[in-house]
Amino acid sequence: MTEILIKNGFVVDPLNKINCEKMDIAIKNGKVVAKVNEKNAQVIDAAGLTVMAGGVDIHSHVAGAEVNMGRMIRPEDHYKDPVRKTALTRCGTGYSIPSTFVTGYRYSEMGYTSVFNGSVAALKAKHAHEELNDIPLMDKATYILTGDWWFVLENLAKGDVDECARLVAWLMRATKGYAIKIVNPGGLESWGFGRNVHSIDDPVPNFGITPREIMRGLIKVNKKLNMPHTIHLHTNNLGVPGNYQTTLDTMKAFEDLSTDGKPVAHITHIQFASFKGENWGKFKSGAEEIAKYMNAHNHMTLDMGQVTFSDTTTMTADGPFEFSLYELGGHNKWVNSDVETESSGGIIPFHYKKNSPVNALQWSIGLEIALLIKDPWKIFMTTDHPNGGPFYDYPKVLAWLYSKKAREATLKKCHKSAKKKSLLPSIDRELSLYEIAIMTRAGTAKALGLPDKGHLGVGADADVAIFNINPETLDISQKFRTARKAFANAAYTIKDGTIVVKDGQVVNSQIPGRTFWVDAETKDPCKIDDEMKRKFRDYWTIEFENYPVTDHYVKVSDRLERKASV
Amino acid sequence: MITLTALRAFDVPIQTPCITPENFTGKSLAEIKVLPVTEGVRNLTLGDLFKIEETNDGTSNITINGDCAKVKRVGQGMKTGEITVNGNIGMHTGEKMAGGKIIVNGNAGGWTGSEMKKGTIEIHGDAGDYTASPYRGNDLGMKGGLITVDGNVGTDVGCYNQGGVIKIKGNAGRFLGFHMSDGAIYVEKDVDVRAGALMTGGKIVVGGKMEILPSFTIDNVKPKVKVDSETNVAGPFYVFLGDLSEKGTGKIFANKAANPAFKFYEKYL
Amino acid sequence: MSKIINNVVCPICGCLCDDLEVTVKNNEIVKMKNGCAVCEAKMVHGYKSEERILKPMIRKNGKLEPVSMDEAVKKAAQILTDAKYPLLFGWSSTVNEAQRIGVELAEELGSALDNCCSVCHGPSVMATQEVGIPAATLGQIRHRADLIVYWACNPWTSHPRHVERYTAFTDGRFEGSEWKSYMNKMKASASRKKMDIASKRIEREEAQINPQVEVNGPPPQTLQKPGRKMIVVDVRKTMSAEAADYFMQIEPNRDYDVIEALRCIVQDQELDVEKVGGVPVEYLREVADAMMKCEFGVIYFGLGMTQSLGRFRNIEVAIALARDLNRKTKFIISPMRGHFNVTGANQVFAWQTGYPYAIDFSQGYPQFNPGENTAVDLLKREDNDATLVISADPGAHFPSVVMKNMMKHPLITINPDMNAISRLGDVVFPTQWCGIEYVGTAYRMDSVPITLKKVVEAPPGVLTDEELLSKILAEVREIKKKRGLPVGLTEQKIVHTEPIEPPRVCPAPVTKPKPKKVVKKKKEAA
Amino acid sequence: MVEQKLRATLITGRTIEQGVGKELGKGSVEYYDSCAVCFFDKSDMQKIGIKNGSTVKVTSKYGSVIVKAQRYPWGTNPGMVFIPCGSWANCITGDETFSMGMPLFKGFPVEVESAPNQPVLTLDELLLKQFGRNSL
Repeated sequence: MTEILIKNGFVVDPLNKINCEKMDIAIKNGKVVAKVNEKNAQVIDAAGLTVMAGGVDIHSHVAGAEVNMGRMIRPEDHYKDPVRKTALTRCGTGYSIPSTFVTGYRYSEMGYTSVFNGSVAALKAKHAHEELNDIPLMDKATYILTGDWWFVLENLAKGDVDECARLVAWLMRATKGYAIKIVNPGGLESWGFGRNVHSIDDPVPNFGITPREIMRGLIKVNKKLNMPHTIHLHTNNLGVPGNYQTTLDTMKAFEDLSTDGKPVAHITHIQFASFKGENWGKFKSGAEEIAKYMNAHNHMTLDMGQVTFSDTTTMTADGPFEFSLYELGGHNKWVNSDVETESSGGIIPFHYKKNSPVNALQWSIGLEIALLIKDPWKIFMTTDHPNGGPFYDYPKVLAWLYSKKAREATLKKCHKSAKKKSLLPSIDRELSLYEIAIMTRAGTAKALGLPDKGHLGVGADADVAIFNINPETLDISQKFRTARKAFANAAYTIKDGTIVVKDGQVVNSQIPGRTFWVDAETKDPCKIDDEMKRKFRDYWTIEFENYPVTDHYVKVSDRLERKASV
Repeated sequence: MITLTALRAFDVPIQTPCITPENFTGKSLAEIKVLPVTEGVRNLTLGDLFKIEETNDGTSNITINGDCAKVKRVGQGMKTGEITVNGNIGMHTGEKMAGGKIIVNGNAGGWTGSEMKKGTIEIHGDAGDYTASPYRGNDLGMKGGLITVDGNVGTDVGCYNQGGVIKIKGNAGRFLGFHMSDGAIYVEKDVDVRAGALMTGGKIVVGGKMEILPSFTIDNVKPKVKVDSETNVAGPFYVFLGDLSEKGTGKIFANKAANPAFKFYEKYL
Repeated sequence: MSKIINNVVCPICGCLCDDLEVTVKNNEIVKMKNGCAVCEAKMVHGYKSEERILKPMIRKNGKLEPVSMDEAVKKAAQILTDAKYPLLFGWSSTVNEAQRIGVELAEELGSALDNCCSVCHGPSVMATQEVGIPAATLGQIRHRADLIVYWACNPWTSHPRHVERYTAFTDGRFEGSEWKSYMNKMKASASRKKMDIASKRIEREEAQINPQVEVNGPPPQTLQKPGRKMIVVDVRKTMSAEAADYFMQIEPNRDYDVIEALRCIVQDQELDVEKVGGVPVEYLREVADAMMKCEFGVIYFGLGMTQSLGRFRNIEVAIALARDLNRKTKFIISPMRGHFNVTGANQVFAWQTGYPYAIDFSQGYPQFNPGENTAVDLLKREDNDATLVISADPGAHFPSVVMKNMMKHPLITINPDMNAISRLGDVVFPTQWCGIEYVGTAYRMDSVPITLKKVVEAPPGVLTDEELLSKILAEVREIKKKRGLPVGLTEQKIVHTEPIEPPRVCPAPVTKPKPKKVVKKKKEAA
Repeated sequence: MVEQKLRATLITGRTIEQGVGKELGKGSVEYYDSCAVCFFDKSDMQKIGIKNGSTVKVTSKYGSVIVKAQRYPWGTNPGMVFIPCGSWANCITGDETFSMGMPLFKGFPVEVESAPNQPVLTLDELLLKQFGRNSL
C-alpha cells in the first residue's frame, strides 16, 4: 500500500484538541502513523489548506427498501440530474435520491468517508446491505428498526429486559446491524390498523405497553449489550405542530437512565420534532425550549435534520406521519410500505419552498437549535437525507452555521411570516472550523462509538478530507460562498489510505469501503429452539433460517465485537 | 437559415437535442457540423448524419428535410425561432419548449410538446401518443402555448394540461386530457374511451362520437362553446362535469348530434 | 445416499415460498414436499429434463452446433459491440447478483436494457410513479386483513399458494383462516350443482360479440359476516372466484370504469348511470360498503388489469381507490408479481441507475421511458440491430409480430433449457438454474429479499449467469480497447466470508477514545 | 343453427397446466397439451359446431393459429375465448402498446372457425413456420 504524507496543512482535529495547527499527517497501510519515509511517500502539499478527518454522517437514508422505492417512483426527479459514465466511474442519476454509485461519489467529493444508514426493517435488511455494497468509497453501517419488533414489544411488556436484550443481540447479528433504531415507538404497530399513538403514554393497541416503556426498555437493553452507539430515536408525534412538548417529555423520561453523565439516547432530525403552536396556522418554533433543555442536560445527543429548500422526497418508517403529510394536500404520490411484525413506512415527494411560511420556519428551526445549543458535541449536522434535503446540500447548511451573512441572505428571501417568527436575527453565533469539525466528524464518530474515526491521531483510519480553506487568510463568515464551494469540492479525499478525490473529482472509485456491524456477545445466547422457530413461522411469512443476513451480503465486513452484561 | 438534409435512411434511434435555433445562433457552419449527436450507441457529429447548408436570411431558423421518424429531441427546450420539418419527426420534439414555432409537414412522434410552456407547434400529419403530456411521474403538463394537429392523435394526449390549447382536426385516442387542470382540448372528430379521466378543470370539446365515464355528471346543454380566443364551435353540446372521483370541475362538451346515446342523461336536467 | 434439505426457496413465482423440503439423492432431486404443482414440475422434473442445454451453441448454416465456451463468448461479444444499438432483455428469472453485472454490461455497451416486467407488471410500476402505492408485506395481510379482494387475477393458477400462505386461508395474529368455511361452502355448492344438472337450462341462442355478464348476482349476506371475506373481480369465472365469498364479473376492458365508479361511491358522489361494466350500481354500492367497513382491506391485482385496455391507468385509479379508502379504514393494494425475481430486477436497476426498467444508456447516462425504451416498442419500431435475452422467453411470450423483427438481427440467448427463445438463438448459452444449482438473491412480490439455495451441483462446464455475463463483459471491454474506445473499470472482486481483520474488540463506549498525540509538529518557517 | 364463424373477445393468460407444462420444458407434451388449446363457453361451441378436442382456427388482425378446442369449466362466458399464454396464443396477439410497453394480450376481437383436419403444430413446427428456424 502506498504511503502518503500530507505536509503543512492546517489540521483541525477536535478529538485531539488540535485547532488549525500547521502539521503533517503521515499515512501507511490505511492508518495514520507517526511518520513515514518522505522519499517513498506520495507527498501532498497542503500548505494553505485545511485538513480534517473524513466526514462521518450519523443519519442519512442512502440504502434499503424505502430509499429504493423512493428512487423508483421519481423518474421526473432523476430526469433533471443525469450523471454520465466516465472511464473511472459508473453512470447514474442524482437529485433527491441519487443512485448508489452516485451517492458514494458525491459524498466523497465533499470529504465524507463514512455514512450511517437511517433505518432498515430487519426483514428487508438484505436489501439494504446489497445497496450498501454498491456505495463505493464509503464506510457504512445501518440501524435496525427495533422499537416495534413484536419480540421486543412482548418481552418489554412482560418486563423481561434480559430476554429482550438477548433477542436484540441476536437481531443485530442476524441483520448485520449497527444500532437500535426506534421510530415513533408504538405508532408503527398501531398503524398496522391505521391508528397512531399521540403521546409517550398512549397505550399501544393489542400489546399492553406504552412508548415510554418501549424507549426506556431499549435504553436498558442498549446498555446491557454495551452497544457502541446509543439508541437512535425518531420521536413520537414527529412533524405535528406542538410536538416539542412530546420531545421534551421524551428527553425527561430518560434523565434517570444516564448514570455516568454520558448520553443514553440520540434523537435524530430534531428539527421535525421541535414544532410549537396548536396547528399549522399557528405554527411556531420550539427551538428555544429544546435548546434550553439540552444546555442543562448531558444525557442526549441530537442531529439537525436541516431543511435546505429543495424539491426532495421524504421517506421514513413513520407510516402514520407520511399519511398525515399526504392528507395536508398538494401531493400527487403517496407510498405506504408496512413491514409485517416490525415496522411501517411511507414516502412523499416534497418541495420545501422559501415562500411557504411553514417550510421557511422549519428551515429556521433547524439552524436555531444548532446555534442555541452551546456544546457542539451535543448536536450534529444532517439534513436527514433526503427528508430535509439531499446530502450534497451539506455545504449550504455549513455556510448557514458559520456565517450570519449567509443566514441573512437566505432569510431575506423567506416568507414574511417566517421572517417575523424566526429567532435567527437575534443569534450572532458563527461556528468556527473547529466546531464544524465536531458537528460533522469528531462528534458523530464519538457518538457512534468509533475510536478510529473522526480524528487524525496515530492509529486512526486514514480517512482524510482536505479543503481549500486557508484559515489565516479566509474569513469564512464573510466569504461564505468561497468556503461553501471548498466544502462542496474537497481538494483531496483520502479513503483507507488511498487518494480517491482530487479537486472535487473522483480519481479512484475502486475503494469499496467497509460495513460495520455489531456482534454483542451475551452470556447466554437467546434460545433458538423449535418453540422459537414455530413462533417465528407464526409471526413472519419467511422461515427462521431464511431471515438472517448471511456473510454473502456484506462485501467487506467489519465486525465489532462487544461483551454484553447479560 | 440552416437547412439539414438527412444523408441516409436512419435505422436506429438518433438523439439530437442540439438542434435548436438558439444553439445554432452565432455558430459557423463548421461549428454546427461538429455538434455532438448519437446514433444508437455511437457518438457522432451532426455533419455525419445531415447535409448542412446555410442560407443567409439573417435568422437562425432551421429546416429539416428527409424522413426523420427516428430522430428524437429536436427543438428540445427551444425558446425562439422556427423549425420546419419536411417529413416525419421522432419523439420528444419541442419538449419543454418555451417559445418559437415548430412546423411539421409530416407525422410527429410521441411526447411532442411535452411539458411545453409557450410557443406553437403545428403538425400537418398525425401526432403520436402522449403529445403535450409530461414525462413519466411528473404531474405538471403543458403550461401554455398551442399545438394544432391536422391528422389524428394517439392515446394520452394533453395529460396534466395546465393551460395549453390543443386543437385536433382528426380523431383522438384514449385518455384524452387525463388529469388536466386547465386549458382546452378540441377534437373535431371522434374520441376513444375515457376522455377527461380524472380531470379537475379545463375543457374538452368533442365534435364527433365519444363515451362518457360513469364518474361524470350532466350539467346542461349549450348551443356553442368557445375553445380559445380564435375558435368558437357550434353545437349543440351536452356539457358534463367531472371528474367526480377527483371532485373536479372540468367540463366535457360532447356534440349532441353525434352522440344520440347520451339522450338518457337528459332526464337529469 | 439421500439427504433432506429444509427451507428451500421455490424459484418460480413471486410468492417465493421458502418452506420446501427437498430430498436429494445422487445429486438429483427425487422428492419435494410442501410445494405446489408448478414447483413440483420444475424442482423434481423440469430442471433435469432433456431440454437442458449443456454446451454453448452457435447457429451455422441455419443449424445450432456445439462450440467451446470461449468461442461462444467471443462471438457474443462481437455481435454486441458490432451492433449500432443492442437490446438486453429478460432478467426476471435470474438473481440480483447477475442483474448487477447486466446493468454494467448495458452501461458499457450503451445499449437498451429492459426487463420482463414491461410485459407483465411494468404498468404497475408506472402507476406507482404517478400516484405512489399504499402497500405492505404479505405477513401484514396474513395477520390483519379481514377483506381480501383479488382483482383481475387468478391466484389459484398463477400463484397457487398465495391464498393458503398469505391471505384468506392462513392464521394470523388478529385474523383466522377461512379454510373451514370454504370447505363447507364447497360441499353445499357440490349438491347445488347436482340439482342444477338435473334441471338443465335452456341454451342462449343469440350471438354476442361483447360477452354479457349474466352470472352476476347481488353480493351475498356473507359480506356482512365477521371474519375474513374474499371478493374476486374478474371478467370470467375462475377457480379462485369459486372460492370467494363474492364473485363480481365485469365486462372485459371495463376495470377502469368500475373502479372509478367505486371511487365515486366511496366519496359519496351520485352516479348518473345505472350499470357500470355490466354491474348494477347497487351491487357496487354493497362492495364499496364492504370495503369501507372492513378493519384492514387489501386489493391484489393481476395481469387482467395491466394487460387490458387502460393498462397503467387502470392501476392508477385502483391505487387511488385504495388511497381514498385509507381515509375511512386501513387499505392496502399490491400487484401479484409473476416471475420469482422480476421485483428484484426492478430493485437492482433502480438502485444502480435510478430507474426500474426501460432504460437506455446510449447517452452515457441512463434515460427511462416505457413506451420508448421498452422491448416491445423498440422491436416494433425496429430500433435494435442485436438482442441478448437472458432468463426469459420472449419467444413464447412476445407477440410473434414483434418477434419477427427481433429475428431479423443476431440473437444471443442465455437460458438453462431449450425454451422457445433458445430454439431461435444465433448464439445459445447454457446456464445454471439459480435456486437449484447456485445461490443468489431474489425479491418476493412484496420486495422481501430471500436467499435462494443451492441443492444440487450443476452439470460440468455450465456457468452461472453471473460468471457468464462477467466473461462477456470482459470480452466486450477487450474488443472496445482494441478499437481505441474508452472502457470502464472491472469491479474489484472481493471474495471473503470472514472479516478482513480479526474482529476489533472496541473499548466500551463509555470510555472516550484516547488516541495518542502524534502528529509531527512543524514550526513555520517564518 | 351452426354458424361459420364466431366473433369473440380473446383473453390470454395463465393456467395451472400451462405453468406445470412450461416448467417441465417448452418442448414437453404437457406444454403442448396445455397451451395449444382454446377455451370456449359451451354455447359458443354449439354455435360453430365444435366439441372438446376439435381443431379450430383462431384469427385476429395480427395472425392466425390452429389450436384444439376445450370447454371452459367455470361459469358462463359467451362471446369470450381464452388461450393460455405461450407460443400459440402469441401467434395472434398484437403489437399495439399505446406507448407504454405492453402489447395487446387481453381483450381484443378475434374470429374463430372450425378447422377440422388441420394439424395443431408442435412448438418446433410453429417456430419454423413463424420465424423460419428452430433448434432442430
